[in-house]
Amino acid sequence: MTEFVFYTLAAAAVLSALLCIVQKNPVPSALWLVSTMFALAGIYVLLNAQFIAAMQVLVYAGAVMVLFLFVIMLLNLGHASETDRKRGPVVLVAVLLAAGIAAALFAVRDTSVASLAARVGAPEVASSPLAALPGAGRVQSAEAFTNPIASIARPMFETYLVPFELTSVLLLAAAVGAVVLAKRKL
Amino acid sequence: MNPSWIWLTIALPFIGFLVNGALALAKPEAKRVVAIVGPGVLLAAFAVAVGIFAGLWGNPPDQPLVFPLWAWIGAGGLEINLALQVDQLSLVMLLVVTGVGSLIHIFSVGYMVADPGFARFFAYLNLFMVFMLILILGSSLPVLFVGWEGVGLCSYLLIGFWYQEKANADAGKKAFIVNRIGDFGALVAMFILFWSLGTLEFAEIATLAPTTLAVGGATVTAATLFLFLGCAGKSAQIPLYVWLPDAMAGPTPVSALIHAATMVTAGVYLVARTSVLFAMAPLSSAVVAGVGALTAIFAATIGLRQYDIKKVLAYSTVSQLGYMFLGVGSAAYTAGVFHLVTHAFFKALLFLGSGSVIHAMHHAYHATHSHDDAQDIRNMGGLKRYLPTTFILMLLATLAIAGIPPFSGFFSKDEILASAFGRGAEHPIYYLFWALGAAAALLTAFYMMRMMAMTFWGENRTGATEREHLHEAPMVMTGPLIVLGVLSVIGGVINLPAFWPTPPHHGLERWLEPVLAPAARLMPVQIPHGATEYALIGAAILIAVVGLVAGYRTTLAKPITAAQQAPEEVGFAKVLFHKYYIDELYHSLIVRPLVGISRFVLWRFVDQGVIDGAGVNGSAGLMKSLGWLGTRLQSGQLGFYVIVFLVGAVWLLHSVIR
Amino acid sequence: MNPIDMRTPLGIVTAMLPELIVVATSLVVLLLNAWRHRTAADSRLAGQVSLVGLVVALAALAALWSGGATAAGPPHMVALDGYRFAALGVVLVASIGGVLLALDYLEREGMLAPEYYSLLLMATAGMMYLAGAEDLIVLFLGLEVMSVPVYVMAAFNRRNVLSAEAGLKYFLIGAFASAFLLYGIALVYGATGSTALTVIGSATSAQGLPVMAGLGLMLLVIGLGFKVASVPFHMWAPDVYDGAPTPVTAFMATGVKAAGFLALVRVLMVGFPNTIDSWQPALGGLAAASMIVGNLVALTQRSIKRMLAYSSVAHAGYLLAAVWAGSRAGAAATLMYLGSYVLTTIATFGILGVLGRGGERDVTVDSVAGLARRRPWLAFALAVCMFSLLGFPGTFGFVGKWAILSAITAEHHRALAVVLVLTSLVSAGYYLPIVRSMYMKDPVSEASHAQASLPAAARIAVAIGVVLILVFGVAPQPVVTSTVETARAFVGTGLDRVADLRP
Amino acid sequence: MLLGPSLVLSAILFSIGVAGVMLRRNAIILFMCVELMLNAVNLSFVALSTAHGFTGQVMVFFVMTVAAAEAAVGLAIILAIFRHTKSVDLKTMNLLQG
Repeated sequence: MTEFVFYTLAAAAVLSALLCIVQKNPVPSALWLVSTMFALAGIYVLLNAQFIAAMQVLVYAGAVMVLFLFVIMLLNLGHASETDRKRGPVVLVAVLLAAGIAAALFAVRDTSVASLAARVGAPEVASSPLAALPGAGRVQSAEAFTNPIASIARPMFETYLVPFELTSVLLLAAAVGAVVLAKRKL
Repeated sequence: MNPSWIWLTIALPFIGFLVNGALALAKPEAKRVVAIVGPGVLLAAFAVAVGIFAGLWGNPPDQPLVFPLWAWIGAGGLEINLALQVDQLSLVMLLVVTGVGSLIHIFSVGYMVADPGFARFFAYLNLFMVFMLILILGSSLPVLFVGWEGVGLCSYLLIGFWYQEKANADAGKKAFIVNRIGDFGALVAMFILFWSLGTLEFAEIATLAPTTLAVGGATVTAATLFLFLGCAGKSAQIPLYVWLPDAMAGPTPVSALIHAATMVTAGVYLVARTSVLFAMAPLSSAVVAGVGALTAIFAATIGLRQYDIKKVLAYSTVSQLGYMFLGVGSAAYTAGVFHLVTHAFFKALLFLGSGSVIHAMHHAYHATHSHDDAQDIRNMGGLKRYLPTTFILMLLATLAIAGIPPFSGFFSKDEILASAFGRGAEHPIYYLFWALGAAAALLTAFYMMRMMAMTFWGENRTGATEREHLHEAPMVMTGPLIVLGVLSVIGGVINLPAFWPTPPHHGLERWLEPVLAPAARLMPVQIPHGATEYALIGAAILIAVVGLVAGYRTTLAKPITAAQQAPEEVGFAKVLFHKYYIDELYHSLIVRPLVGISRFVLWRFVDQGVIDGAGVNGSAGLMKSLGWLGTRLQSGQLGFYVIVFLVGAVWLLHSVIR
Repeated sequence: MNPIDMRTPLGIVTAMLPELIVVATSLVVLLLNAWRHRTAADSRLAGQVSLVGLVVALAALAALWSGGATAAGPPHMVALDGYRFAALGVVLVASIGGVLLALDYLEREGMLAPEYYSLLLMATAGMMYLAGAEDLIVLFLGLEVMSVPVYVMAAFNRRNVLSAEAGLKYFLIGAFASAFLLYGIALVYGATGSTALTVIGSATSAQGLPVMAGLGLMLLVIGLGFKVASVPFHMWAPDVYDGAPTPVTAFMATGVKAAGFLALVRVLMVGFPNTIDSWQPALGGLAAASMIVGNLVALTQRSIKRMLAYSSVAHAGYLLAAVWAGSRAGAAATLMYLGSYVLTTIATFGILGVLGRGGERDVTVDSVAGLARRRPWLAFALAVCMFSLLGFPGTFGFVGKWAILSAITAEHHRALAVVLVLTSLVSAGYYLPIVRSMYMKDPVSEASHAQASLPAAARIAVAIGVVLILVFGVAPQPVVTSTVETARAFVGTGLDRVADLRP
Repeated sequence: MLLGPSLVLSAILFSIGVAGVMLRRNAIILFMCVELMLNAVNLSFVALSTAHGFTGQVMVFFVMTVAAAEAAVGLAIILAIFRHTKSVDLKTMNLLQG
């Protein structure tokens, strides 16, 4: 059952993604991207990442994509353009290169939780002082199932406190930058 | 004087550079100070050199004396220590460079006094001496290379000294490109040596190489061949000689100092310095000797038909450098260095003498506002009446370069040819090199006499009014000429051959023995003795005399027309061919065809077409067109940039999957 | 100084003091902007405050470094070793250069937005995190904190369409490259179970390199290769360097490149030390391609600014060759070469900024003709820079190049060394014509170079740069010793490295 | 169990995004394709966190922040160039070349 849902959602994601890149008009294109994101949110639930799934819908589909649509409307770009989509041999080159990337990345298709666990849990690593290092061990506590938000929040505010604070600088920089560029006059 | 004072010889010109450079920027009109400081520091450096030489004369060191100045870069595998090395070889070079350099500096005071860039000129000249001395005294290849690059830079600055003229700047550029090719060779050689020996100190190379590397092996052969590429660039050998004749665009003292006496001999010095390596690589030695011999004859044939007095001397320099390489390529390192020394004397004299001639011609044309070419020997003639001192001194130098005993050039050239002939017993190819060298000797005598005859004998062709203004140069210019004249005559005394009746015999050879002994053990010098030796000497003298006489007679056989009235150079092909087959064929059966070949085939076609066109400009052009392709791809289209990005990405990703 | 325990808040603050000072300064500047943002004096004040902040950060860094700060426990998020401190030093110098060059430029070109300085400071903080990251998450966020402000800075000249175009191109392809980097982090994380470089290092040492980690590594190389403008990920660089305002170009060409390289060194030396065979061929290929393409295309450029863009691609090639060596000597050489490159590039762009007066794109080899006679000191400074970029003995550039060459040759690999030497010779074909033009040609007209005089701030930057190039060129020993010392951070690899860190 | 297929799906979506970047000239759509690539990577992180714990999910959180920041700046840059050229078509943006 889980697998059936997964493959259905995967097919939906791929189809939406393809439609997103071939649509002439930017508005449907953006909407197909939203559709992909929703499909991915479903897959996140299957992968036991409910909190991330919620964020995906709220932040990505809800906020980021709305910003895109807003700009498209603002600039009055909601119509197909003659020069937007490329034609001719460049399409073939693009497809070949994308296929080349995909072919390389398919090399990890046989990965499973067991094989990864076997590798990472190799005795040399487990017995080394690495076990004491943040993020080294696998979180297998019961908490993960009962309180997923806490299980993300804990590493985020303990182990990954520094990167978390760093994102505040990033958001500030983005805000300042956007304002500087969008101001009418300097 | 204690040899540890050696750093003074570098510091003194450097002070001169700083003072003159500051004056050039701040107070260019202070020519009196410049005239004292510029040559003064050089004379002081020469005095230091003499002092050190005198100190070591009695008890020459067995091992090179190395004086570390400071550890420039010193950590892990990347050590470069700036150290100076005093041994017999560097002392000889030091004396020649500071001595001849001082004379040329003094001469320049008179020659350049009217030039607005007087202070700048001396600043460059002093800076050049600094780098030249670093080159000579450096105790390792990297230090030598610093000097090597530095002299190239100064040469580039000085060739383009009168940068207002485009041709001069172009000449500087050409010198630059060609020297880059040579420098590449030198760098590659340095890396090969560093890989295989782990050191670049000369002293350590000399001890390590014979035990570490195989004689005649690929490593040492490759290293020496690349090293020779560097030498060929700096010392203007085939195929990299093309820059030197063009470099004559600079002021004449520059030609004398850099492009005749000192910098261009750096290649010969480097081969002598690394003689152990060359002695271990018979193939490379043969290449050195072969290229040297070919260059000697090739440049000499071109010299036959030049009309610019400095161009004749330029090709002559290329040819004489070829001799030096023939010497060091025949394992006769002493002979090579010997010829280097005597050549420094007589070629500096010839250049400075030509400077004196040009100076006079220039004044004459200047007085009458004529725009004729002051360097064209067809515009001269009969100058011995107006410039008697210059004439006599240049005649002495001509006899020296032609190889008339007992002038200095005779001994050095004869020793080189004898060594080449001697090596022929082991490798017959050296007989061919000897034959080329002997033929070049004939041509040398011929073209030098031709130049002298057209300049000093016959009717004067300068012009009726201009003639009034021709006069001998001032004492500050003739003084150095006289000193060089004396040296050109007696310079051979430093290394007289065994057959010469009076001692000292083999002075230079015995002096250099501690430095060159390791090489001599690997590849001994073979000088023929007995009848063969005397036959060779007789042949050499005969060749010189025949060349001189033929040069004098054919040149003055019929009147020469001044450059203005001379047939146009452009349509020369037809004109030349007519003269060549009908008029002159029976005048001279040997020389005239060579003239045609040299002019048409060698100079026009090989020199200007193949080497300039395909070599220098061609390789630069190829790089440019590849680069142009790059700019075309840089279309400004982001989509294309992404495609290039992805090509790289796909390549990298697939490289780890397999 | 006692060992710093990175698991305590005080430890984190101490270890990241320079970064925190820079961030704090950017906030101060931002606050200052809130009510002083109208006149040229306001903009200048913001710049001066930034300068003070950067110098204080440098002082804090010096205190940490000279105190010999070490980690008490296992390293956490950012490294605590000499190599990071040196890396922060390079980044801060690049940033100070960026401020000094901008002080007068912004005023002159009418870009009176003091936000420039807070963006620059935030980008600097990003670079510092990127260059010192010991965890891939910090690396990624540092990269983004660096990039986002730089995208804006490239497009900062709002009146100029070229600046906007440069910003857009940089942004689009930069975001594209970030996705590759991120994919790489995901795969490395998947293969090793961690984002901490030390853990990754011990995992790859213990188990070799599974395909997943190999792919991840290559994706990381692609992402960082983009930031340092290595061929074939370089195509954006000429256009963006060309179109961006000159002080921004200087900042990008120095800070971004330096941070990218220092991160690359740490990722490879700490994360993949024992699988050197897996990344050497790739890096060697990128290095050779960058050296060849950058130098050849630079030959054909007339505009000096664009020529410098291609030359920076070539310098990325030299640096990649140093990283390729995969040894401590290589890491030291990277640092040393970056030092020389940063000083030289800042000085060069500083001079270019005053030669162009708003039209830096129009400064060509011909238009600097005769500069030596009108402005002898300016010409001298530019000549020194050109010689240093060329790697002429007696300049810092030579010392750096020599260090790289000796690092490569120590690995007994000749092809890369030969390519480096050959392409360096080719580079003489575009650096020296500038010197020749300045010293051996007449000025185009009586009026040329009349305007070319360095404002005080840029003069300080250029003077310090040129003096250091010459001083370190003549007496490089202190630099050599200290960079070799910092590279001891990479003593030991993989498991034993972690064992070394055991409290 | 779903790890392998998820990674494959992630690779496919990433490549579709890559293809989109090559096939389109509208700057906004190009940027949307980059967002698609980021989403694909997020899928990898989430899938891998089933094996390694919550670090992967934390990372996704950070990526979302980055995507939001990039979107703000990117769209502002697009607005800035639109003011000059009245277009977001990359075909016209080749003033810088050579």
